Amino acid sequence: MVAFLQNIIAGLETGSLYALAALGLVLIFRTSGVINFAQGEMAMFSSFIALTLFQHNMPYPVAFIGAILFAVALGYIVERVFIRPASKANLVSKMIITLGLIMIFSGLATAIFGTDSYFFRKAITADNLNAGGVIIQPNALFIIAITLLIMGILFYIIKKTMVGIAIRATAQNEKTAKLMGISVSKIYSMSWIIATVLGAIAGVLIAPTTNISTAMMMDVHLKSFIAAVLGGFGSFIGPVFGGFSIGVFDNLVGYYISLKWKTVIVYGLLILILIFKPTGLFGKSYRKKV
Amino acid sequence: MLNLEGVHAYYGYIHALKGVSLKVEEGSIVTLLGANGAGKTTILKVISGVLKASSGSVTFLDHDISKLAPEKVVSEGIVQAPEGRQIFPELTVIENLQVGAYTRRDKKNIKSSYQIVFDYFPILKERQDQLAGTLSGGEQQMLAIGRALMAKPKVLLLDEPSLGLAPLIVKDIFKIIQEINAQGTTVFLVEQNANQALAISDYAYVLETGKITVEGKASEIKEDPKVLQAYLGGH
Amino acid sequence: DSEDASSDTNDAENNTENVDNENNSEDASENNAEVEEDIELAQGVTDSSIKIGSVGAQSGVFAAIGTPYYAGMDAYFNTINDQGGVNGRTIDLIKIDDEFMPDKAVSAMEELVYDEEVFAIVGQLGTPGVMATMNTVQDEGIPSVYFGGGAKEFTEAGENFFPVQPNYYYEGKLMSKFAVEELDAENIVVIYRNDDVGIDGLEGFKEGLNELGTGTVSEELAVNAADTDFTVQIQKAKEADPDVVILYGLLGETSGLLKEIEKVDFNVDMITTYSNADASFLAIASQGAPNVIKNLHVMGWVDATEESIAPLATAMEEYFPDAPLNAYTMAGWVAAETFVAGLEAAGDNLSWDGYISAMNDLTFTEGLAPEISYEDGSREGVTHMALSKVVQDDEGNFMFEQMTDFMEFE
Amino acid sequence: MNLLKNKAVQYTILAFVVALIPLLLDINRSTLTLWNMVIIYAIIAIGFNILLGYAGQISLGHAAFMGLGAYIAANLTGNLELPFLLSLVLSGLIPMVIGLILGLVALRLEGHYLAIATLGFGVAIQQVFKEWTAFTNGFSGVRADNPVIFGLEISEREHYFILGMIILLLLVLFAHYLLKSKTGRALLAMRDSEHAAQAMGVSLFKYKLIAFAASAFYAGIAGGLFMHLIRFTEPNAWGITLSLNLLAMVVIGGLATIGGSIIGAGFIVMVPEFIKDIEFLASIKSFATIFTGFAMIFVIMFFPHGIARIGTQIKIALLNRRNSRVDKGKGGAPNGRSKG
Amino acid sequence: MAVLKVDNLSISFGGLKAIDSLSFEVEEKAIYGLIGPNGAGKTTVFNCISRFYTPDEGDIIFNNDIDLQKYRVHDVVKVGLVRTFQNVELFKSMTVLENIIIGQHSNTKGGILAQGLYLPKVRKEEKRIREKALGIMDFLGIRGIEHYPVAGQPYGVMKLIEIGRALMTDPKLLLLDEPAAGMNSKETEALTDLIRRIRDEYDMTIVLVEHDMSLVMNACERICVINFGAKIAEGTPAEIQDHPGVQEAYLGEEASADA
Ligand SMILES: Nc1ncnc2c1ncn2[C@@H]1O[C@H](COP(=O)(O)OP(=O)(O)OP(=O)(O)O)[C@@H](O)[C@H]1O
Ligand SMILES: Nc1ncnc2c1ncn2[C@@H]1O[C@H](COP(=O)(O)OP(=O)(O)OP(=O)(O)O)[C@@H](O)[C@H]1O
Ligand SMILES: CC(C)C[C@H](N)C(=O)O
Ligand SMILES: [Mg+2]
Ligand SMILES: [Mg+2]
Repeated sequence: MVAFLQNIIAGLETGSLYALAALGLVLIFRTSGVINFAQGEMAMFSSFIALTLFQHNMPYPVAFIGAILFAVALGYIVERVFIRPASKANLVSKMIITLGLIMIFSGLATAIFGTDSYFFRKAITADNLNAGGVIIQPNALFIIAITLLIMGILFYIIKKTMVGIAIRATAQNEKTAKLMGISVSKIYSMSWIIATVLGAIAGVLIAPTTNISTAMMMDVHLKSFIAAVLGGFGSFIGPVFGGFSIGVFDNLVGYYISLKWKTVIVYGLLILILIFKPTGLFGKSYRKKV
Repeated sequence: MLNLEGVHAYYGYIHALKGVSLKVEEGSIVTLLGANGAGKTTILKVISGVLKASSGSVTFLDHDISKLAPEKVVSEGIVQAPEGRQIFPELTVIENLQVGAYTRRDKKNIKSSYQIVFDYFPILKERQDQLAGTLSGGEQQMLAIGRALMAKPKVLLLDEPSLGLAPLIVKDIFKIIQEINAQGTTVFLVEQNANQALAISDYAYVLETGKITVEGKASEIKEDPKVLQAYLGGH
Repeated sequence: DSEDASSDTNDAENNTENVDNENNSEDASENNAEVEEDIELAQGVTDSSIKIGSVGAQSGVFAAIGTPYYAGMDAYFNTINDQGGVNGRTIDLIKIDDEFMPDKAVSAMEELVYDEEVFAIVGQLGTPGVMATMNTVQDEGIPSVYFGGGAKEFTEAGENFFPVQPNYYYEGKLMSKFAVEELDAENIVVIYRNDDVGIDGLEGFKEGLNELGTGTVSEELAVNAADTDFTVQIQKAKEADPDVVILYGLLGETSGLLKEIEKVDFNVDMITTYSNADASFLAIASQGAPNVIKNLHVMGWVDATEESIAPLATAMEEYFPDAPLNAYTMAGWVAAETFVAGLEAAGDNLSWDGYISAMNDLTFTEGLAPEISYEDGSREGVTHMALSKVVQDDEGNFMFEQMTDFMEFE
Repeated sequence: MNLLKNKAVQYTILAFVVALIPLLLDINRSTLTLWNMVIIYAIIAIGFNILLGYAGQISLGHAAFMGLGAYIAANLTGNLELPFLLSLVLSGLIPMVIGLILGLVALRLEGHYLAIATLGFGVAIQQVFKEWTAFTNGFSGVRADNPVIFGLEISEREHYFILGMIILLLLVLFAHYLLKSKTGRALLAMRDSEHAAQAMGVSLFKYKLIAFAASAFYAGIAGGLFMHLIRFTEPNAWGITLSLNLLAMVVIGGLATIGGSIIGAGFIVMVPEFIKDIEFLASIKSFATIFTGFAMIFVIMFFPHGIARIGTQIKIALLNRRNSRVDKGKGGAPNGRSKG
Repeated sequence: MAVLKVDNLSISFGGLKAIDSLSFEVEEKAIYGLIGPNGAGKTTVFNCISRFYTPDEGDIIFNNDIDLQKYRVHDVVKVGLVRTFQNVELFKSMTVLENIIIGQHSNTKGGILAQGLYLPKVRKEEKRIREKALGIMDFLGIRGIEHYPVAGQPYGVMKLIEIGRALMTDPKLLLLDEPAAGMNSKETEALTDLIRRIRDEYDMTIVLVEHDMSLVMNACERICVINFGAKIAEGTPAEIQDHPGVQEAYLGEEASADA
């Protein structure tokens, strides 16, 4: 029972990392229909900024905020320099741009920060809690809370605010959104900035788990895609739920079935779920009007 | 108030507008007639800044708007209900209307604007939480018009507003246009339904393959034999 | 499997002769006929230089290994060249980046062997690349010294292959000996990286226990390179209540596992592979697991004392002052050192056969690595390893402290 | 009709000319290996283009089919000692059957959900390659011999290149004709409007399956050729990186053009090699990666419809220029319309 | 003889009953009008007949004995039933000719292999369908644009292309959803004429949904009026124009064909 609970708790913690990473992904997707394959690399870059500040004896919060400020600039630059000039290209082509960005960022990171891995501290270093043998790290609770908080904020913005509706309108029909007076380019800039900031937050919070290196986000990033799809790109609750599910599921399958076949089983299950819920667990499907 | 002067426009290398000049006076209703493919929609696109004129000028209240981005044109107060409805299919009816009011500064009065739109099109009220993409064709058309009204524009550009509407509603539409106009909105109207459009208009233009060929007071145009023959059917 | 390999090797020898003859005539026409000697020089060798090549990842994720590794190799060759080379021949190393892709490795190898016409391949990095180019190297019979990898297959590849780094299978065997003899283990849990590295290590470990006739592996727990959550492995390991846990993985998962062990306060002796016998590993792992790291033992094959490492440190200071000095740098250094030891043994007899037979007689003990011997056709590479333990000095710095001599499995 | 205007004849002549180059000129073996890889990637890219460019269905798991083809080829010629050509065909056909299964999944999914589901499929299959050692020999990998066709062993790269060229040509022609007739039209129709396509009698079920099956077949053949060229494979080669590269090839070359697939394959294989050879960049660490990234983005920005369509793009741009000049004079612009 | 029999058809979306126990019959070779206010359910009826929607209740019988419920969407054309869409649904990346040729999809012979190898029989088929398509374009009066992309064609032309594509399927029954939308009265007159000619020359039955009363009243022989998914009247144009319920719900008091 203790092992079971320990697996669940740890799964939730890991899952919240996937979820955090997924939220930025989903935001960009919901604004522009683009899957940003470079989301992870951008987060990695921001994490290195936090690390560099930290190594220069800045306190943790300063390092964290530094990374966020950097992300604001990075998100803005990426959108302006790489995405916007290709506005005529179709969605798949834009995805290829983000593939190119992966190469640029991982190459630049190697050139600037080198190839080593670095330890990075947790946000909360308080002693572990022990609940009847189940060990809970305060940091894990913090991450889960942050994830839920960000999810809530995004949910609120998208659902309830004018900006949110403008974002959704832009996603569905850019031209008409402009005709409604929406400054589409601002919306894009903004969503790239926010998404990059979310990536930075994810990166800094993930770093204690993965260490900081040019490769730190690769696997988390992959799982974050899966989380987004499992939960459904159509909402912000979906990806978070998807992230939690994958985190927990990975552990349970590993513990009770097989560590070696875990990947096959989890991905197989993903595909199976999609077959029955083609727009994800939280995706609403409706009868398309013809 | 709105002025086009020698406007040329291209799609790729298709020359769609070949020196169009026209005027829309403040407070008037102006109708633009023309056969399929004449370039009516193109004119609206140029006014809204969706398509840039390759030469010629577009001025609004005496300043040049031909270089403005579409969203800037909207904030100038020129709003259109575009051809093909172009509603946001995965927003609900109410959210579509909300987007219409995006540029409004008087946020407090938006609620009453919903009411006005719902009064014009009661069916939209019934459907307010339905995804717009699942509305019937006519319902979408009403939504597109309603959405434009939400912006409370100075100039309203309507591209074939009666398209796909049932006869009863078509009549309403022209009444609505008159009402809006009476409340101070200038209307520039593209219509196939020439009779009814001319009936409520002050002035009219006829466009043929990218050129204005006839213009005049609506009442006169109505009697113009050329127009009669080409656009008004067997009257 | 091994039969195949040996018949391949025979073919390779035949080929070698052909190639040699061709190249010699070319060389003869190209070079000054001034020094007319009866030794037939192989391709890539002139009177003043020896051209050699290496294929390995220098970009992408694996640049983390490739960059310091090649720095170490260059540092050694630069040192040798600045001292006038080997028998008056300077060494010219051509490195080609294969991006860790087998197909690019093949084309890179062909470029080295056929276009650049290098004398030997030194320190090819990346197991998939080595495996993919093995055919070419076998067919041509070109000497290939040192592999940045420890696949067991390298030891059976053929006469012209000279592995140095211990292979993971052998390390696993030796690890079992240390576990049983030094740590009195009976009940052992092995957590292994689920790829060529970990699986070879696990198999070797089990074989070792088998040959020793003692100790049991009560759990074999796979870790995927992609994992970031190690709860399952550590929960299961804990349940087995072992005497020793083997962590057969690389930096990422091993430091992750240690963090998890620290989290659940699991107090048990651990051994990890030589891949982690490095200060950079320790720096990361100790911060994540400051308490349990003291239970960690590590295998080591490089005899890295302050004294033995001095030449490398000097060279790095001289040629790559900004680069780190870590286990990969040492590996690159050893690769160069071993190749040069062969060159020196071959003297002026720099045909491929000459080099290979010189290597075959070689037992090399002077370098940074412990004894390496290819005598009697042995291709095991390094077989002497030592066990170290993590300790903390007075200032609280973590370091490895060697606790056994370098020994072999036997 | 002028025979030279026939696309098929053009392709054939081009293929023969290119196939002869290595025989006439003295080209390095290593360069020829890369050229052979271009052919192999071109084959999988053509198949992938049928799927993405024509049918509008995305997949991020196609590396798995190529890997499958490679393992099948190795096992058939190695363990079962089947003749090379037969095993090559089978290394296309068996993935094709698996492709049908993936197609069934695709029937339910759209856009990004499909993308990620196929990505998951790819990762899962790669994991199977790792664990199913009886078939793949796990991480130790499998080897293959030089192909033998009617008793002739193909060991020289020049000859392999000719072999590859012939197979590429056959597959190009097959794709060309298939896409030019009923199937091609049905696929494009399905891509443009699923509703209208259905109303016209196009079965989405059938054509999505056809697209997946065809692309998996091409991928499998590419895998088989890869296996006998490189003569070694192991699971790591068949992961996401390759699948994403494949996507890049097809988009950079040009969606829904066969020639584009070949150009795209050439781009992805050769550009990093060219960049590595630029001396003055070599001082920048990881420069090849960085500049390949820039090159990809550059192409998309300036040629959003792919390199293969540069010609059309320039033509239109020139016409535009001419017309806007005309309209500065009097309004006598030609009423020309675009074609193609 | 009724070529189409809709019997007790019902369908709901969520809480909304879009079609409510609707029944009507269409005689062979008729031009039959289906009219009603916006949102009355006309397009939905077409969607049910053409199998895009599966009704909650009711039967749709085609040609006396074909139960359409048993067919899948893409099989419907094979029995001779085809539709156009209210919002033109053309294949944007294809040329006008290719768009029309698609209509022959189900009748084009040749398997995958035959196509890939471009066997003579495929070549012959390609030639046949091409000529057939050109013939239809001639009939519709849109020859000359066959190699242009459909995108950018004027709306009215697109509507004709869609009709051409439908004709290409050799239908027995053609469902037209608002064919005159976006046309001026002159163009509508021409369309009225065209619809009659289609019926006569291609020998088929036509059901049309339209809000332009001049077209409906001039072209249709019988008209069914629905409101809130239920039938409120059926009859000849004259009967419908005078029907008080129809006037109130749809036409407005001074019913007119003058629009
Ligand atoms: N996106 C486009 N690409 C190419 N050509 C276009 C495009 N849009 C319109 N055209 C062409 O420009 C000309 C004018 O079109 P426009 O849409 O302005 O006509 P319209 O008068 O609004 O016609 P309709 O009554 O059909 O709405 C037509 O010949 C049309 O084919
Ligand atoms: N897929 C759907 N989901 C939800 N509601 C739908 C759907 N399809 C149609 N409806 C609703 O059903 C009603 C009937 O729609 P339908 O499109 O059949 O109307 P119509 O008679 O064709 O109207 P119009 O003349 O305006 O085109 C409408 O109120 C519409 O909102
Ligand atoms: C994958 C896409 C190009 C097409 C897909 N059917 C969609 O409509 O979203
Ligand atoms: Mg128009
Ligand atoms: Mg309708």
